Amino acid sequence: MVSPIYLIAGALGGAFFLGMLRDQWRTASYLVTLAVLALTSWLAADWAWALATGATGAVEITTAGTPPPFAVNLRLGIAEAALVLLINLTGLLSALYLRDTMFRQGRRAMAVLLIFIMALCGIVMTRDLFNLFVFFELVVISTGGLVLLSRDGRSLAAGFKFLIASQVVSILMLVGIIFAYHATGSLNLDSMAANAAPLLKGGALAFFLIFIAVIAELKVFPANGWALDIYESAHPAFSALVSAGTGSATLFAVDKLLMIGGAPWMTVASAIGIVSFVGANLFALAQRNDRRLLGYSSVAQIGLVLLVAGQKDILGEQYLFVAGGVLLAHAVGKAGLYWLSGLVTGRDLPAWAALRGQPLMLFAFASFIAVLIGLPPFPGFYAKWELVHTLAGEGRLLLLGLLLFGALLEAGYLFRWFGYAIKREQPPEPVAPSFYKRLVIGAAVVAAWALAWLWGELSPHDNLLLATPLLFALLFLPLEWLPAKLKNALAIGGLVAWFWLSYQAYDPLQLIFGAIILIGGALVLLASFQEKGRRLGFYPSAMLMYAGLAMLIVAEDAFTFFAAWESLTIGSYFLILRGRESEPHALSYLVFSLGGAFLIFAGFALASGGNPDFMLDALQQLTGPLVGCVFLLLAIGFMTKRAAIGLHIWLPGAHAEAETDVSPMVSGILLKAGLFGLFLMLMQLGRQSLWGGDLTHVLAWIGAPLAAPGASRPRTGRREALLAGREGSWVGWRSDVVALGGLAHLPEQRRQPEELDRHVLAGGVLGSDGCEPRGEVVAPAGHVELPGPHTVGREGAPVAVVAEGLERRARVAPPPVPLQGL
Amino acid sequence: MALIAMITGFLLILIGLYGALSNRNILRMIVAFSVANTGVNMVLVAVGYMKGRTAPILDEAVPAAEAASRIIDPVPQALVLTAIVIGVGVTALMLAYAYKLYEKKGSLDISEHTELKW
Amino acid sequence: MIKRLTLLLLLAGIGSLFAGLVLTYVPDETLNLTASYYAERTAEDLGAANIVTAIIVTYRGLDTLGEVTVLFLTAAIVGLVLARGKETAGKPQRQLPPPGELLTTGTRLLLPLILLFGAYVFSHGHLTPGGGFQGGAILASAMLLLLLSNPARRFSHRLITLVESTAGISFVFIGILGILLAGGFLDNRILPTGTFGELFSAGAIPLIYTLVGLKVGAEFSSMLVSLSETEEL
Amino acid sequence: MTLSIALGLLLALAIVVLALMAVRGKRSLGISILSAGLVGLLASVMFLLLAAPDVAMTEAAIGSGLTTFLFFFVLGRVRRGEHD
Repeated sequence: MVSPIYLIAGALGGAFFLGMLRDQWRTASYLVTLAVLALTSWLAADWAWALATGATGAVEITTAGTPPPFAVNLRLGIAEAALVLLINLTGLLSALYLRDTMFRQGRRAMAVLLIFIMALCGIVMTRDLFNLFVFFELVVISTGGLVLLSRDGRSLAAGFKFLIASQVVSILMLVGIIFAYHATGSLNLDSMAANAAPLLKGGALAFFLIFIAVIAELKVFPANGWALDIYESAHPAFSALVSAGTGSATLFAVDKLLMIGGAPWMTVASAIGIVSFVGANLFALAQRNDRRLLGYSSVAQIGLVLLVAGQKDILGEQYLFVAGGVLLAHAVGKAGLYWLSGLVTGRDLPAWAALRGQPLMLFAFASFIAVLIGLPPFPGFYAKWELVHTLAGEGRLLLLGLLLFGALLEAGYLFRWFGYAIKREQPPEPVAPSFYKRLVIGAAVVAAWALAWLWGELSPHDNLLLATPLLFALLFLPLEWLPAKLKNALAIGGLVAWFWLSYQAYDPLQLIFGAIILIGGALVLLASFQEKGRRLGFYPSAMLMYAGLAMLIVAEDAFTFFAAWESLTIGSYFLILRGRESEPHALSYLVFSLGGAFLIFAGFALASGGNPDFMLDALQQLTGPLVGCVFLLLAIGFMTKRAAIGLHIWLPGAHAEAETDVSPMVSGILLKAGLFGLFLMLMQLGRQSLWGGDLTHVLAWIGAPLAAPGASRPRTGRREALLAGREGSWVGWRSDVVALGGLAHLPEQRRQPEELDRHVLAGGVLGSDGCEPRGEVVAPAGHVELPGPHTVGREGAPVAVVAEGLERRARVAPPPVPLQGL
Repeated sequence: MALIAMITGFLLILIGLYGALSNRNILRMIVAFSVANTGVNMVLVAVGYMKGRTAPILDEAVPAAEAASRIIDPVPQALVLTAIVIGVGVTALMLAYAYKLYEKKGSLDISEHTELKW
Repeated sequence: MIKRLTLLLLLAGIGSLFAGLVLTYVPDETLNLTASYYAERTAEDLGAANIVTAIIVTYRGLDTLGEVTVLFLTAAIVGLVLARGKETAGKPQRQLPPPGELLTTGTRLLLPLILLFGAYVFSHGHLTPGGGFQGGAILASAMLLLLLSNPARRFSHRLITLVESTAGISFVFIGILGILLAGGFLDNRILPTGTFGELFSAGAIPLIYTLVGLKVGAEFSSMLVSLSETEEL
Repeated sequence: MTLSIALGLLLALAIVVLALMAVRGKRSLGISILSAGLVGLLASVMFLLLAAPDVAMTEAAIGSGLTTFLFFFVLGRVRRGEHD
């Protein structure tokens, strides 16, 4: 194996060699730059592979032939190798992206870029404190130089302010270093960690100075005004490098310092991290300029990784998995979005509608946003799952809440941006036609999906990317060029085949919902045959929703349940977004659903008490006051999807604007997910009371009154709106009143699904099959008066009548296609 | 002696930072920063000083054998050397920026260049 | 007014930090862990008389490599910044007053002396105080004298950057030689450490420091030349 | 021993006064650059007192000499424009 020192020596040799070439030989110098970056990336990849497969352990590189505390040494473990690989690849891709700027600037700019990448690798690998300072200075100076690459006049002012701030930081750091040296007697990080007692007791001030200097270098929230000028005015490829490269390298430096600092400094780091995460996301909501928004998002993500670094002690050996997942997701997503912003000429958010003409770039945009937020197949999802459970296990609920709140904000402003790109009118300026830039963006997309697969393999849960329903949905992406009719047939075939393959394994509850979702879905899709053309984007999103639903009903453990829940949310969001002016409604749907999803996430985390692979059936064994909270969280979460009263704001709008065949999907099938969740919860948790009130009564009352406003206040004019209003009421009234009232009446101990079918009011569910609201009512429940609290108590009429109705139904209709009778 | 130098160094840093962050003229800010840099260098050397010992150069006066008891701590000096050169590097870069800012805007007042808001 | 207040607040905070450091500072009586190692081992291991130079060039050689790169970067960026200026501004050439008689003859006399002194400083780095950086600065001051005496004089950028790059590459090459021949990257024992106190002793230290001196001198002069070329913009 | 302390105190006083001159806005730019250079020079004398000859040379040659020249060079370019 080639010694990793060539990562530094090679890049330096290359930079100095560029000085030798004549200024006119621009292509030669550019090729030398690319060759050096390719070589260092290959070397980093070679080491990363060797370390990942355990061929070698972490390797120490000593310089000057003397052992570490007396000379500078570098270390290359799996974390360092992964980061160095990330930095070098981003550098290579940015160099490709900056081709024309590099040619204009000449070989000096190329040398500065090479040294910038080398310095970042130095920060990651060095184990010496003063060496870290020298590499930081190198990064500051080369950033100052590279910011000049962009033609934006403001870059000069931004670069100058950046230099001033870095100068103040370097003064503080130097003072801190010398006093830390005085306290511990050595400059080597490992020997400092070994006898950290004098440093943390006497020299705490010195360590404080170093720590604050490196944190300020990170550009965390309150102290980041000058960094955002750089993000906004510098060349996008360079901002990608700064946010992905410098961010990760500096975070790793903070991690090394925390190794010395110990527990008190970890709480400081996570406090700064969470403030930066939530604060920057809040500010990002108000941004109009795309690069400034990305700048805020970078600051927020760096804050998040700082939070993870602060939880290193409780994360234990999962630390690399979680920190790596969040950091790599941030780096790839952010770099991709910056490169994408290089294509779009307009700088305000709606200008990204220009991407609509390029389906591939739109897919890249969607993937980068999904990577950043951490949606199911991507590494961020696995990482957040482990992180939230560890936080819940340690009882750090405030951190957990703030983390989820920040993530919701981030999803909000990123998907609002995506909504602009889909819905706003296309600006006149076309997207830049350069092939290089598309190549670079393509590489970033491939990297994102490769990371998704890798983190799936690494995670203790099963790999989401290989779940057949999700794979089937993703299959429709490459098939987008097929005509709509063919895709429609394929979709219906897939749904029915999946039902046919797995209906034997369903227990009665799953059978009912499976029938509704899969067979009902196939029925609804029948209506889509009359659509002409290719209907770009309809089938992947529809199938993603169905895949989510299909996985939802068979999920045993909380992880798959939640992953399915989020996939169906995203799939349905893309579906609703296709409507005419549905952008605001789709956004409100997404914010409500993701908010509900995060509540469910919090509920599961609380219920699991910190054990990430928590089985749903274990919900039954829950005891103590915790159960009430879990019940409340899960109930609210499921009801947002159910669009129960108070949480139904998105329903009428989404219906009115959605396409004709999407509307029944939303009301008939999507809402059933919420109902399934409620059923599951009630079956597991049964009657629960929190602070005295019997929650199930509350639920029943929420279910019933939906009928009144829904029916009595139909929306003006539009047929779908009218339909939506009545539809909402039918669904709400019958299924909620009858189902929840009945379930609430269930005796104390929970029921197994088999016995349940006699009591469960599937009749209500079957009866309210969303396809044709005017379907004949199953049981004569039409004239049952609203169940006041007094009637529910005793074996009331609604329970007996419909249960008896159900039995007739189950016996008469053969299981495969029970719905035909409707 | 070390304390005198250290206190002077810290005073220089504070004066330098005050000058850099309160002045409007770009060149004055850079001058203040170079003063602060000199201050930092003074602190660095002052930490390495030990009473009654000589410079870390081995010659006839300070033979290698008894070096350990006769010389002061050489490490801070090595760090200072690097710090001085880095300080000069950054100052030269700032001067180039100042020249370009002046050429673009015709004035050396930092407030005119704050187009980018919070 | 608030800006001034926040600034004073910040400075008060930093000032109290520094006060805390000064008050708790107690000078060591004996050399600490690393310093005592250097004091005892430099003479036999590296054979260098000036321990500070030994630390700079060999023990903490990576820092010096980084530092030389800092200067390389600064020279490149100053060139980049001022080169950008060339295409844009085309102001008329300013008529410069002719240099005084004293200055020209003085330069002709002093120039070789300064160059010789600079060469002495960076070649004896491992024996007497001084070394690459100081020698390089002296070379640059010689270049400066030339510029002052004849501002219109044009220097060939090619030569300066060539010297700078060859010095840089050979420095990295010696570092790599360190891995192949001796203990590790930048190890100076690739050459015999010779007798203590001689000119050709301490292995590769004098060689490295000469290269550093040439490189620093070239970089500073390229910066000065770039700055002076803004003259006729 | 007291001689070096007395010299040190004197130097320290001179350096702080010069630093204040370099920073105060009322002085003309040339004077403040010159006083910053002098601060560097006196600092190199202070380094000699602190038994650090290497650093003294570097500070003298680069820290005060070259930096002051760079300042005057750029000041010359800028002075042509508006008078500060």
